[in-house]
Amino acid sequence: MLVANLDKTEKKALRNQFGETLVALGEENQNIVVLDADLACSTQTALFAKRFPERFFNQGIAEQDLMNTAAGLATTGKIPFLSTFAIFATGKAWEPLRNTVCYSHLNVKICPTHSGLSLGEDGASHQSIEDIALTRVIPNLVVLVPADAVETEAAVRWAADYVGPVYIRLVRPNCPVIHDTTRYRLEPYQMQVLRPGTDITLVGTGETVYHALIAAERLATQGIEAEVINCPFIKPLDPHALIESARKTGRVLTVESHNVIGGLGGAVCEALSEQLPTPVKRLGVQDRFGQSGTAEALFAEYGIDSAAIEAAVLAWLPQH
Amino acid sequence: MLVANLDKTEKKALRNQFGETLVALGEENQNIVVLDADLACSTQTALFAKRFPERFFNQGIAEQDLMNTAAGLATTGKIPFLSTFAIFATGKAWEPLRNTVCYSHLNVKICPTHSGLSLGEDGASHQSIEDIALTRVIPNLVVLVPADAVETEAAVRWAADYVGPVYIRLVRPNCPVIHDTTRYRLEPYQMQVLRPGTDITLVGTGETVYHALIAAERLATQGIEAEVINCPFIKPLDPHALIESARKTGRVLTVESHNVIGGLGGAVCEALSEQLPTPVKRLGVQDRFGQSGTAEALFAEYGIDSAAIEAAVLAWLPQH
Amino acid sequence: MLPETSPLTTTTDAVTPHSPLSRDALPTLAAKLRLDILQMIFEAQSGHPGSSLSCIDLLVSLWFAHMRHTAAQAKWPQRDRFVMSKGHGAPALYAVLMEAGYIPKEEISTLRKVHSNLQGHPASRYVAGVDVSTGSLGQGLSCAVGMALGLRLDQSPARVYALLGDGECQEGNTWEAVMSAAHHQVSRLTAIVDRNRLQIDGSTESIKALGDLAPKFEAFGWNTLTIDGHDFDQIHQALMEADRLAESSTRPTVIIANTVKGKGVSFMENQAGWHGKAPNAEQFEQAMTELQATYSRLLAS
Amino acid sequence: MLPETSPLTTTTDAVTPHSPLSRDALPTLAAKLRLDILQMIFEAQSGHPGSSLSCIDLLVSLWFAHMRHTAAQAKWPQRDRFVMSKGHGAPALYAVLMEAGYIPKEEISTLRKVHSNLQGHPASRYVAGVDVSTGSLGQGLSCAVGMALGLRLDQSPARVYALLGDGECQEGNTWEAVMSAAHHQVSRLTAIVDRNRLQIDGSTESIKALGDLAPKFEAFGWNTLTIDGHDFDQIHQALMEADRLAESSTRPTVIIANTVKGKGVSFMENQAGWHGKAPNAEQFEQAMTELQATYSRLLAS
Ligand SMILES: Cc1ncc(C[n+]2csc(CCOP(=O)(O)OP(=O)(O)O)c2C)c(N)n1
Ligand SMILES: Cc1ncc(C[n+]2csc(CCOP(=O)(O)OP(=O)(O)O)c2C)c(N)n1
Ligand SMILES: [Mg+2]
Ligand SMILES: [Mg+2]
Repeated sequence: MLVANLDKTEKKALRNQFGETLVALGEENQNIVVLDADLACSTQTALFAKRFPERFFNQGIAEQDLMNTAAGLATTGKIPFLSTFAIFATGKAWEPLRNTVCYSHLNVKICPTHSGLSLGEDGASHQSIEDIALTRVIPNLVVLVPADAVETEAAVRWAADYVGPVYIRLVRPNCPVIHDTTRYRLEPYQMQVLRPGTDITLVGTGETVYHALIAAERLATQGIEAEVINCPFIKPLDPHALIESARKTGRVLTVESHNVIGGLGGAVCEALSEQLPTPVKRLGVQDRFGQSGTAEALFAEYGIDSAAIEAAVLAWLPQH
Repeated sequence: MLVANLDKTEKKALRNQFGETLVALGEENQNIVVLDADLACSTQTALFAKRFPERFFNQGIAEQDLMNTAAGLATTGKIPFLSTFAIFATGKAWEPLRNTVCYSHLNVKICPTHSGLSLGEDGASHQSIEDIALTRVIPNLVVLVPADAVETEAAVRWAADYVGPVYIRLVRPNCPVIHDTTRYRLEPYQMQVLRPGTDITLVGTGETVYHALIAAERLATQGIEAEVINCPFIKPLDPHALIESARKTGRVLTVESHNVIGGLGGAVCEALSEQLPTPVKRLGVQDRFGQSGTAEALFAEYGIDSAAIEAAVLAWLPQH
Repeated sequence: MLPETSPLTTTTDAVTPHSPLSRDALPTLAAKLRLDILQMIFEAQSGHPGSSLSCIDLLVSLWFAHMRHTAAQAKWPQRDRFVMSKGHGAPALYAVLMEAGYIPKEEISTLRKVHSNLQGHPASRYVAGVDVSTGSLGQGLSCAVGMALGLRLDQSPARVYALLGDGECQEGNTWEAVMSAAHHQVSRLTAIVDRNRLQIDGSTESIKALGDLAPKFEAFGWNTLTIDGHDFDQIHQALMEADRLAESSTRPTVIIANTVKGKGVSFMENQAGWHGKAPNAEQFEQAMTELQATYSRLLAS
Repeated sequence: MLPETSPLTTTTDAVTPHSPLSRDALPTLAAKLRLDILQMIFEAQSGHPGSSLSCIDLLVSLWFAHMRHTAAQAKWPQRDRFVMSKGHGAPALYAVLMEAGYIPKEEISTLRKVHSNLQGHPASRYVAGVDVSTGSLGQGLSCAVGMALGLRLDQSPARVYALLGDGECQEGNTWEAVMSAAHHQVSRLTAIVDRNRLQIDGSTESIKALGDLAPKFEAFGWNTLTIDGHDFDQIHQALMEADRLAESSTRPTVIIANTVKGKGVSFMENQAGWHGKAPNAEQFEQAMTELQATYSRLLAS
């Protein structure tokens, strides 16, 4: 399912893929409408706006209004996709998302871009390191975190078909394409083993999946076989693959561009504690705020890039 | 530390205790100011408003404004306590809480009442079953969930002394007083073993602590010794007592008036997975919305009252 | 709970909307529904009598004389839409929906009980006739704008109504929506503000003064009409005028309806304390006696 | 990061506030700080030039001619307060704070870099002179009201200023605060709206029309003044007038400052595209040439 050569794979921004897929969906389905809150040029919903101006609504800098307008549109049979930065979609509009969209089980797709640390230079106020926790706790909401452009397209298309609220967490930078387009298929609610291994299980979601894969390659040269699992569906989550892997390796390391509290690491700990208690270490933002910097600098500073993953594995595993 | 006879202990509403403690603090410290958002009669900040009208600000039905006004007051050296229902404090004002109060590390105390299912008849739209997850994930924020009026008073007083943002989760109904006032002391960041046991560890927070204690009493008559742990500090959390208990019992059951995702159960799973992987089951709202009903009816319906705890333990433990 | 249906459910059957009641029938019906409201809240021993009595005349006018809709086809695409933005007025809405056939009458005694469809605040998953759940204030007007935008895309003639509390106009989201509606020129949207001058903690003017609401909406680009929200003629005329304005102007219209919180029950009128409190048996009896007297008088006239 | 200090830090030393610059010095200083702004953003290759250039004349007038404050005692309790509600204008604020001695000049090249104090948006934990972190739009005016309430409790004569973007006036929280300020009669609060008629995706009027802002604030009970936000005389007079109104009326005052986004750099002026984009080397050179020319001309005159 993976591309042949990870080191040399092309890069594509998930937000660009998102914008393009929206346009394609717009062609296919008259009911697709798109909303933004004065960030259309950043989130790439501007592509849809250009192609289908009458089905695009820029609600200005008003995120509660954004969410509730989408809710209203959904009641008339439209399929609203909305975007803005993740911190605003989930933070400023949490209550409309919860009480209006999810409680009413409305067919709204919340697809913010610029989640996590890789938003970069804008700094802490704009870096959502909490949105997985914020969305995972809402009943009725499906939470998806695509790892690359291929998965992004599949996720957006899947969300368009699924009836009900879906959250898709996207990021700003160009991300290496890890999935082979021709062989890739989205498996709803499943985790996928992207690379088999026996010594430790690395679980990533979104951007960190690539870093986990690279770390695994480097570890392999040191005689450590890390199994790498991709977790695109944070909720609902069928932990089958995780449990099988943990049974084999006995150690799980989670990696996320998110607070280590309540996010992917939290979901993994909850699943394992219930079904197969296993030692887990969580890489991610260690409960502090983000800061300005390039995506790369921040992934290093906050210890979630491939080097940090490699180091964490080496520190954890018994000496060879 | 516990009262002598749990069955016959008096009841007191945490929100009433909150209101009274605010008045006492207001007498002691001129810098205490209080804010509400048109729920002062429910949250009991009305007591403070009556006594210190010039230091009370009713911001009307405007929760973002409530949070940010408190932030502004804090920058002038005031110690703002704000209240409203938990769903609005954390849901409508999440982003101001995060970006303005916590990122600036302002000395604001967020003390909503009416959290969880026991809010009762108003139903799902008003029942906050997510606020532990929503607050636990914010850096710099201390999260406290008092189990009774005694702990509420201590928590509010502790928050007044602590410099920085504190979230105190309170509830609407009259709650049995479980702590003996004369012997009780708040132990910052610690969990307390309220009842020793060897067969299973029950961890509660807030209202559910009482139910866990009652369940433990009933289980004892059936030959099962449950250790009961109170977790008033959700964050920061020193899991020492939990780890010791889990080492002894090998089984942990968490109980919360909150979604089982990302709350107390999540915090416990994260701590144990890291330090001592142990089987955990989580009682709480099983990722669905609340509904209207009395507090008692809802605790039964959602499986978090003493009977449900007892049943869960009996179902889990090997037959005697 | 209702079975899951697609919002796109359409029908090939001809739909006959509910035929409007005559002007004369409205006060009598409103008087009757006031009895239902009290009944519901008393049996639940919980709920918002003041808020419900304040808006029932407006709801009756809308649902029985003005809106095109039918319980036989609750999801009829051409139906006029209604958003109960002040969701805590649920008993008033439930009384209307029962009368209009959306909710079985026998559910009247289930308000706010476990497993009931009559949730404390109107929930779309539980009750036909409710398109979007409300309860958290400030959100309904944005939802209504979204509905109007969706209907306009479909070239539907349907109108959209939203009922807001006056205290609810303190919510920022309300003003986001006010700005949005004007910008999008959704002239088929009519907002009605239940201007009873009370919120939970006291008078709106003492808590966070709203002052004159009409100039605020005007400054934001709306048509405004101010009426007595208990005068059925004025309500009717305002709704007709809103219809005219929907075609003759590009602006949305707000009806500021001056009302009396607790209207119809002497001891509840204009009392913040009756915002959200159930009467005890004695109070209930007195309230019912008063309401019954009004109802009988209207029936007889 | 700054060391943790209590907001109550007081001092027994006499505090001498920064002495105001003369009217004539202001345009020159603003021209100089425009160079700093461009420098910072170019070195960072990230940041908001249009937004910063739009408000620098207002900031210079406030911080160097009007506000009572001193970098020597950043937490002086009697200081006037300033909230940069449009936090993305951070480079303008940083240029001012550097000039005023709150931030060491050598930090100019650290904007938006890891471990820098010059975060993308002003953060109170990192920079003296910033009382509350901003960046998320819509929140600053409420904070400013809170400050004004706190200062009034302390019977402080300090004034509070908040600078808002015009697009920021689409945020509901802004209107919550507008209503709140009027209700609480915090007349020592002055809001300044940087009315450059642009937001990220285009003109404010095309995205979500703000129309005339003054009547909106008036309808909400504010004094309003409308000026050219690049005319130092008008800015000065408006700030003086706001001072007078603070004592003669019970209303807060808003200054609607008509501005040009990107002001001072020809190719950035009135271009939404320069809202938040760093110039490349060539553009930077052109911009600096233009700004330097203005600065030299003013220095000479
Ligand atoms: C966002 C939000 N905040 C607070 C509440 C609690 N609440 C319920 S009703 C009410 C007062 C409403 O007053 P108003 O809008 O004037 O309605 P009325 O009952 O007077 O018609 C409040 C504050 C709520 N439901 N939603
Ligand atoms: C709540 C929120 N939503 C969105 C953004 C992203 N954003 C940053 S600047 C901006 C446009 C601001 O326009 P305006 O207020 O007119 O400021 P200007 O730069 O024109 O002075 C937006 C939407 C934000 N910072 N905060
Ligand atoms: Mg009212
Ligand atoms: Mg602007």
